[in-house]
Amino acid sequence: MTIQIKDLTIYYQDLDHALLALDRLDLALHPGKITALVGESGSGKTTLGKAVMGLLPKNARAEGSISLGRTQIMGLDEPGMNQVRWSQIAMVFQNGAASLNPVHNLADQVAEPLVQKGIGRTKAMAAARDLLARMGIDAEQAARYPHELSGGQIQRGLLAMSLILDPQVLILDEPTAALDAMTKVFITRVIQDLRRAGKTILLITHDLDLARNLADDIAVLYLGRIMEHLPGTDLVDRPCHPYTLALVRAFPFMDGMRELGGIRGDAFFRMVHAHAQEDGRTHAHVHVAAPDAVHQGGHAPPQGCLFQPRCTQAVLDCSFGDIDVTACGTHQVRCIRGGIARILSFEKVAKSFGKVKALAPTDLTLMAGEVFCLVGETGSGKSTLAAIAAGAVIPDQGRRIFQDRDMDTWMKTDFASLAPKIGMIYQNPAESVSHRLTVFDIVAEPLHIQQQEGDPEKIRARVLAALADVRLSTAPEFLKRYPHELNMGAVQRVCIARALVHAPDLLIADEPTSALDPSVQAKVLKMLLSLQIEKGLTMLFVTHDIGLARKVADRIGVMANGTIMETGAAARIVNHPEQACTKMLINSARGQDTRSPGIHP
Amino acid sequence: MHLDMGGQIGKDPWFITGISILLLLGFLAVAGPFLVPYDPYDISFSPLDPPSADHWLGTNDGGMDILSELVFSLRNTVIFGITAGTAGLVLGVITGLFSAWAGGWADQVVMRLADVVLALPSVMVLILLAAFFQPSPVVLALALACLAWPTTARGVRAQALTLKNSLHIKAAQRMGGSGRYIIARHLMPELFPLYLINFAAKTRMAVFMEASLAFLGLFDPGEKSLGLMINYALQYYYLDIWYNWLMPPILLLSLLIMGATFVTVSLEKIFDPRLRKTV
Amino acid sequence: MHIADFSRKLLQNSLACLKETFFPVRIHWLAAMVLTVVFMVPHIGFPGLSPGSEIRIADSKGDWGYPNPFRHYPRGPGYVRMSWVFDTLVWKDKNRYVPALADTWSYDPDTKAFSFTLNPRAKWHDGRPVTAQDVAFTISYFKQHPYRWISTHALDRAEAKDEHTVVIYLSMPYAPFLSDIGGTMPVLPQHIWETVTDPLVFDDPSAFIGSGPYLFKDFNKTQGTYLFEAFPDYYQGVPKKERLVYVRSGKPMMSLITGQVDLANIRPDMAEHLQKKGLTIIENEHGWNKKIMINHKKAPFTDPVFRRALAYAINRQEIIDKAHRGFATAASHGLLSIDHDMYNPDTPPYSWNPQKAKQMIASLGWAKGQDGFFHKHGQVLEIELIASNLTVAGERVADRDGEIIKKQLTDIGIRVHLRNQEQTTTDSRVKNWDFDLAISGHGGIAGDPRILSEMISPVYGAGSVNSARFDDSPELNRLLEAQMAEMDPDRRKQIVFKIQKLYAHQMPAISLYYPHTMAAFNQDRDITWFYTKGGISKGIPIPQNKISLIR
Amino acid sequence: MHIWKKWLTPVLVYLSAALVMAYASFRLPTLLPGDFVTAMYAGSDVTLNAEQEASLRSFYQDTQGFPEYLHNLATLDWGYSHAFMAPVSQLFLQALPWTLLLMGTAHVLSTLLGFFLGVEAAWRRGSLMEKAGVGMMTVLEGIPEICSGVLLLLVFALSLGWFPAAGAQMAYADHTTGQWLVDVALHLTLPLATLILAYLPGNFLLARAGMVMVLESFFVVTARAKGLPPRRVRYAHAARNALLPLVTRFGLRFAFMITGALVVETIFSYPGLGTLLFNAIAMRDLPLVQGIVLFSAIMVLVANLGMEYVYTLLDPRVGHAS
Repeated sequence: MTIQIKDLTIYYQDLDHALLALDRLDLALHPGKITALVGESGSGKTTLGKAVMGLLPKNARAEGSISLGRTQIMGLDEPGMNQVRWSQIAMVFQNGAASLNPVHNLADQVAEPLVQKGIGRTKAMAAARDLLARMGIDAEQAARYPHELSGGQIQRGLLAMSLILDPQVLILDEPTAALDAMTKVFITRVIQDLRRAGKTILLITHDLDLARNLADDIAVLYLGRIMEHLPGTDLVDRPCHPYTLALVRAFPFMDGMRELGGIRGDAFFRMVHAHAQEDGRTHAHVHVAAPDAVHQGGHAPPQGCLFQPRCTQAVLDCSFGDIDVTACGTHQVRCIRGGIARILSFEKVAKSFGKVKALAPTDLTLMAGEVFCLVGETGSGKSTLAAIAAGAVIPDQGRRIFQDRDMDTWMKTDFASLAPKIGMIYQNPAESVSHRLTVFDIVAEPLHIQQQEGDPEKIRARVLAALADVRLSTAPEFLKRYPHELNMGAVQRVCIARALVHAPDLLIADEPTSALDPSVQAKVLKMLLSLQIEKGLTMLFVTHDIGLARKVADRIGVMANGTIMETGAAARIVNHPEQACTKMLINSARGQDTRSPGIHP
Repeated sequence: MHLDMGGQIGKDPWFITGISILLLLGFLAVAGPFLVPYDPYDISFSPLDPPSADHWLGTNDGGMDILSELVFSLRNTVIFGITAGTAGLVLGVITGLFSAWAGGWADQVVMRLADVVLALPSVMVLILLAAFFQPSPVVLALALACLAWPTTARGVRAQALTLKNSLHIKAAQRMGGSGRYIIARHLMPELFPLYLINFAAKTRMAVFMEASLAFLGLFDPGEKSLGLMINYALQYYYLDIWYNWLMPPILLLSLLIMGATFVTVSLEKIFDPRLRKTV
Repeated sequence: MHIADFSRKLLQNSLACLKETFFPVRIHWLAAMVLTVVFMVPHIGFPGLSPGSEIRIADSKGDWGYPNPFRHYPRGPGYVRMSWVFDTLVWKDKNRYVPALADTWSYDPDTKAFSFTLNPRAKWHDGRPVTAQDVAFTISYFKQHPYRWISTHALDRAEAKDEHTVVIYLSMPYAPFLSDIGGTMPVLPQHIWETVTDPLVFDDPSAFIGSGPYLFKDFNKTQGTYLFEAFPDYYQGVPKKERLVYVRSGKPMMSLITGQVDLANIRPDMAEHLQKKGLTIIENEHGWNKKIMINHKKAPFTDPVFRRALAYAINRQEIIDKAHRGFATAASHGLLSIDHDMYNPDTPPYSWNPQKAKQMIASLGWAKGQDGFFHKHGQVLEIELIASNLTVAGERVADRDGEIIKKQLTDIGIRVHLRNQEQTTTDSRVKNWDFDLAISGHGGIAGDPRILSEMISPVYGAGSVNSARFDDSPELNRLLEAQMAEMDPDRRKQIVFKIQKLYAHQMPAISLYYPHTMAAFNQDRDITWFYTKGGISKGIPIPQNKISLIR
Repeated sequence: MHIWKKWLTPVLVYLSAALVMAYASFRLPTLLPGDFVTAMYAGSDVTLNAEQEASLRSFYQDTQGFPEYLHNLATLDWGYSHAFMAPVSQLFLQALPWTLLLMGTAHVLSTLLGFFLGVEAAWRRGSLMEKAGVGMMTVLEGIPEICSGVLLLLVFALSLGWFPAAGAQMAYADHTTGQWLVDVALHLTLPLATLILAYLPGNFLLARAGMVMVLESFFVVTARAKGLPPRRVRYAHAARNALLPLVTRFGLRFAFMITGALVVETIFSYPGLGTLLFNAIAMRDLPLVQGIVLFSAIMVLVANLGMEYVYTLLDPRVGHAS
């Protein structure tokens, strides 16, 4: 029995305004398939579950259609819904013990639906007891009261309760939340059995690991709208939508490599309230109420993509018009840029200095918002590539496309507009700054060059903000100090401030911390990473140390002799290296292989 | 569970009606005796007159002006109610908190003492008191309080017990907070809603009891009280005095109790209904 | 029946809800039981009063003890209930003594003996004849087991001359004999009581075998109801009504109007309202008086002048008008009721004279302070006045007398603390002389002048809280002794006259007024009730004289 | 050892409380000023002389000390009422049925009615019916027993005459059992109505508040999800949890049965234990007073013990200590 949800909108009416929970949602659940619904709390996951079960609270208003097989169950009245509930669709709620009535024992509550359907009490109790036994709850535990059961036992009980009438459709709301590993494995196996038995399953969870292992297809929900619908296996390797990438990056996968990174800004909820328009009639319309957004007289109707304020690759037209779903390979993505956009791509770019072929013709694409690490021995051409990306070196051949514009023409015609979009940090901080400029002047230099901000007050504000970002003091005496009076870590942070003062889209860091001693390196790196998330930068990080790359990168590219031997997700590269040079780099990083075999092209 | 009390209370219709009734009656009780034309003890008028120009509500069997007697009685009943209410509350809270905090056998002893006090028939105790002491309203109000504290004590104890196990109190204890500090700093303010509810309930019970005891003839007829007025009026039920002599005290008494009940109901609704569970 | 179906459905519904609430518990049997009750209701007829020949009398207190000499409460209503069952030698109709068990009676002053000839037809309820032997036995039995209601100290012995004549010898001349013994002493059947050693707890049914017009059938203590049935071969003829029922009702007027009862005491204010409803109103002579007890053993009340000053200070007419709306009459200071044939009209009236009262108090050395109260040696004249809800003829009544007297005494300069206490508490304080002034009242003042001895001298009235227990005046004591022994009515009248004057002069207690006691009854039960002159037996001001149901 | 100790302390405590109550019921009445003889004879028309009074006083003297009182108590010989000249237990048993009938039905009816109305009102929260219901009940809560009793008496008994004005049954009317039942019912209606008017609002508001709180909990949503009929969700799941406070109130109120209805008994001259106690106190009939006071004390203890048991029955989470 398939569940077809079309154009479902639900909002909760409050005194004078309404909270929008689901916004024109389309989803289909098929028998024998597990569909996972993933998203942060408040994204409307549970509301969807309850909507399907017809259990929305009194103040909920719902539009659109939910059909079970051919029958429309959206607007059914209570008796009608009662026929469907539990016999056709059952649900396991997320509230654990609170979902059980404290004054009745477990067996009674599990058997209750059977008894209500008219089956004799003793037969119903027997059926309940053996279902519970199958779930690992013995007869003695079945007779206990909810407050006398552990979390695991309650979850098994709830699962048993949902299966008592052998429903076709099963909605599981956070089935494994707050469970010990043992029970989690058991529950996962039960769910797999159910799928094999041909049940239609909707798995609502924020546990991406579970979704990745169980789900056939995953819908990513953000503020009531599906941002991306992708096959289960692609979740970690090829997320398309920036939000999915951010979610994956935030989830502590066992095999995850990179430092956990949150998502910029805060989630907010969407307000629907009626405003009298000029023509006097009141129109319900959606309005964004971010936690700190003040509802001044007017309001900010949220045309465009909901994720725009937190998206790292948001462009101007992201915030206009209605975004609908577009295909991106096997995924459907709600993003006018078709998912995660390419910020920079090389096509057959090559460079050689005289006889030395620094860089063989290579193709490379940098996705928005990701951290791409170039790893390789010194002289493997990684610095040359970085310089070309930054526009400091012109390649002999090949084209460079930056934000979908050809870089060469862009540099020739209007370099001034390109420069602020790319920031560069160099290996040796001391040399990259003029020793005659004070800290203030160093950081302000890019602004002076661009003369965009004429007013000194604004410049001063931007400089102080940049310095605060890199956690340097903004006291007047410090601003007047010279680079040579600072330690190497501080200078590098000034350079970072200089690079970010223009809020660039791409930050290229060429061995930024190799010159620093380890403790300072760790501090700077941590700061760099949090800045990357806060500002939503795309970062090209060049380093010779794969151990460092492992900690920083989403994707790693291994270079040797001017060519990129291997690229892939950090976890895959480190755990299953394919190229010899990568294996060698890893072993040398682990200090096992002191002998360095020759480098073979 | 901090609640923005001001905002919520203001809007609740029950609270507004309740408070306005109480304020009106309070004003009448305080300012009444000065506004009223005659001295209620002055028996120089012809008895059982129907309402007339100079006696808006007529005169009662003793030749006293009913209107002035009504206002004085209201004042005495209100004073009586408030004294009994506060005394009962204070006694109840102290014993409740002590027994919740001390726990163990002290708790059991206090609770069983509460049972014993509850078991004594209040009528007999009040007669005992009327016999030994000058039954002035204050003495009887305190006596009523001594009979009424157990129910408050139980409510406060139950609520204090749940609070005692809450985390922030355990934390305060770990930080070295002494028993007295915990009670003063955490328990007392936390139970504030319970005080209000109990105070209104106790005042209501006191006014009820005072009216009934006066009705049973246990009170000094010299004192003016609504219950006594009803008692006298009832003896002349065969004359049609009910509209000017019997109804006013009944109305006032009901209004007084209704006001207190409205406030109690709205307070209970606004403050945590969970209190109800631990009554 | 529509309602039945609706209620059945409602019941089933609520039962189902109950079942849901306790779903593990089986309550089929409860549902079945409740449903049967619902079915039963429509088949029960409506209760009706069996009009037949029945008389119902209302009483506010209800319980007055079992109607036999040793178990009825020592108050008027208790004795009256017994009077239906036990007859006395003589009885009183509206105005004078009439024969009861004794047809004729005479007194021989030399032998100081009363001789009675009994009515031959008189029978006990168990059919045995009433003989002179029974009367003699009763006298000796009461001497051995004192029956509080009568005092046998004046009786020497009694002899049955023959089957129907008995002679009672007095140990000393005892004027109130006829009213106290002849008209009050119930004659006991010898064949039942001779074996009874402890009469107080003798509650075998035979304890209620008497010779009166009615048989005692039932008394329900908690309900306060009595049932008597007519004694068919009663020697004065079959009583007019088959059954006599006493019912308790807090609101006698309501019971009268709704026809629940046929006779009830009423408050004077109800009178004209009831008249409009077609009931007959009867008013008693002044048989009950309200008075102020004075603690004459405690200064400043020891001085008769002060006591007389109090009498002048009290405006009794204002009390009557204010507290009782005129339904009372100012009392004579001689204690005896003004309707009494031995009433001395020229006992000093002490009419209201505040000036005189102030002068008299001033003459005792009290001086008016600026606060308007009398002071002496720095002490203010401060007294406590106790009042309580007295029961007037069985009807508990709270009245305003205390407040009015307080105002009047305050006007002349005495600071008064009015304290109202529960009746038994007040009684016990007066008994132990722990009081200044106390408002109380008693009946019997229209009956035998014996009341004077009881209400004045400690010899006769030690036990009663209404008695002044005043023996400071030897002259008064002597007179009181004399009147008890004076058998000749005229000479006794002279003595009683002197007593009243002297009592009024000494003023050990201040008589205030006689409240008008009234009753109302339903005329169309063709029974006419009346107030006996001088009260039933020795002065009970209750209109339930058994003569109404006999003749 | 632990279990034994767990049960011993409460039992010991209750026993000591029972002992204190027995002593109170013994000692308190004797403190009342005056005694039976003064009460009975003082204001009467009978004048006792000194030695008559002394002999009477000795007859009615309560000579028994507290241990003797306890012994009699144990052997259920509650002594002999002076006034009624009947054993206290017999008097007691005569008055008890009427009190049980009046107070029992009033309590049960008002609790059940309060429970149903409260549950239904909470279920229809926010509807007009609920607002009107709560409003009316709060107004009713404000009217004291004494007022409602008097008004009912004046209107229905006096002016309309539908119901008898006094007593518990028409004395000595020879009715068939059916007629007698209806007669008792007729006499019962007005006092019962007064008591229900007095107790119903409190129970209704308590049930409603408890129910509103329970309806917010998750297991009610689960119950609806299980496709159970609405009535079952309302009662088997929600109302079942809102029952506890109502039961506590019923237990507590049940204990005050005797003195609770004194006012109503006086207004309608209903022959219950309250009137018996009140008259006994006035008459200083000590054995009767002691008997009744003791019985009410036992009622309170039994009610408490009963409630502790009912707690665990109703709500398994309630530990023994609560």
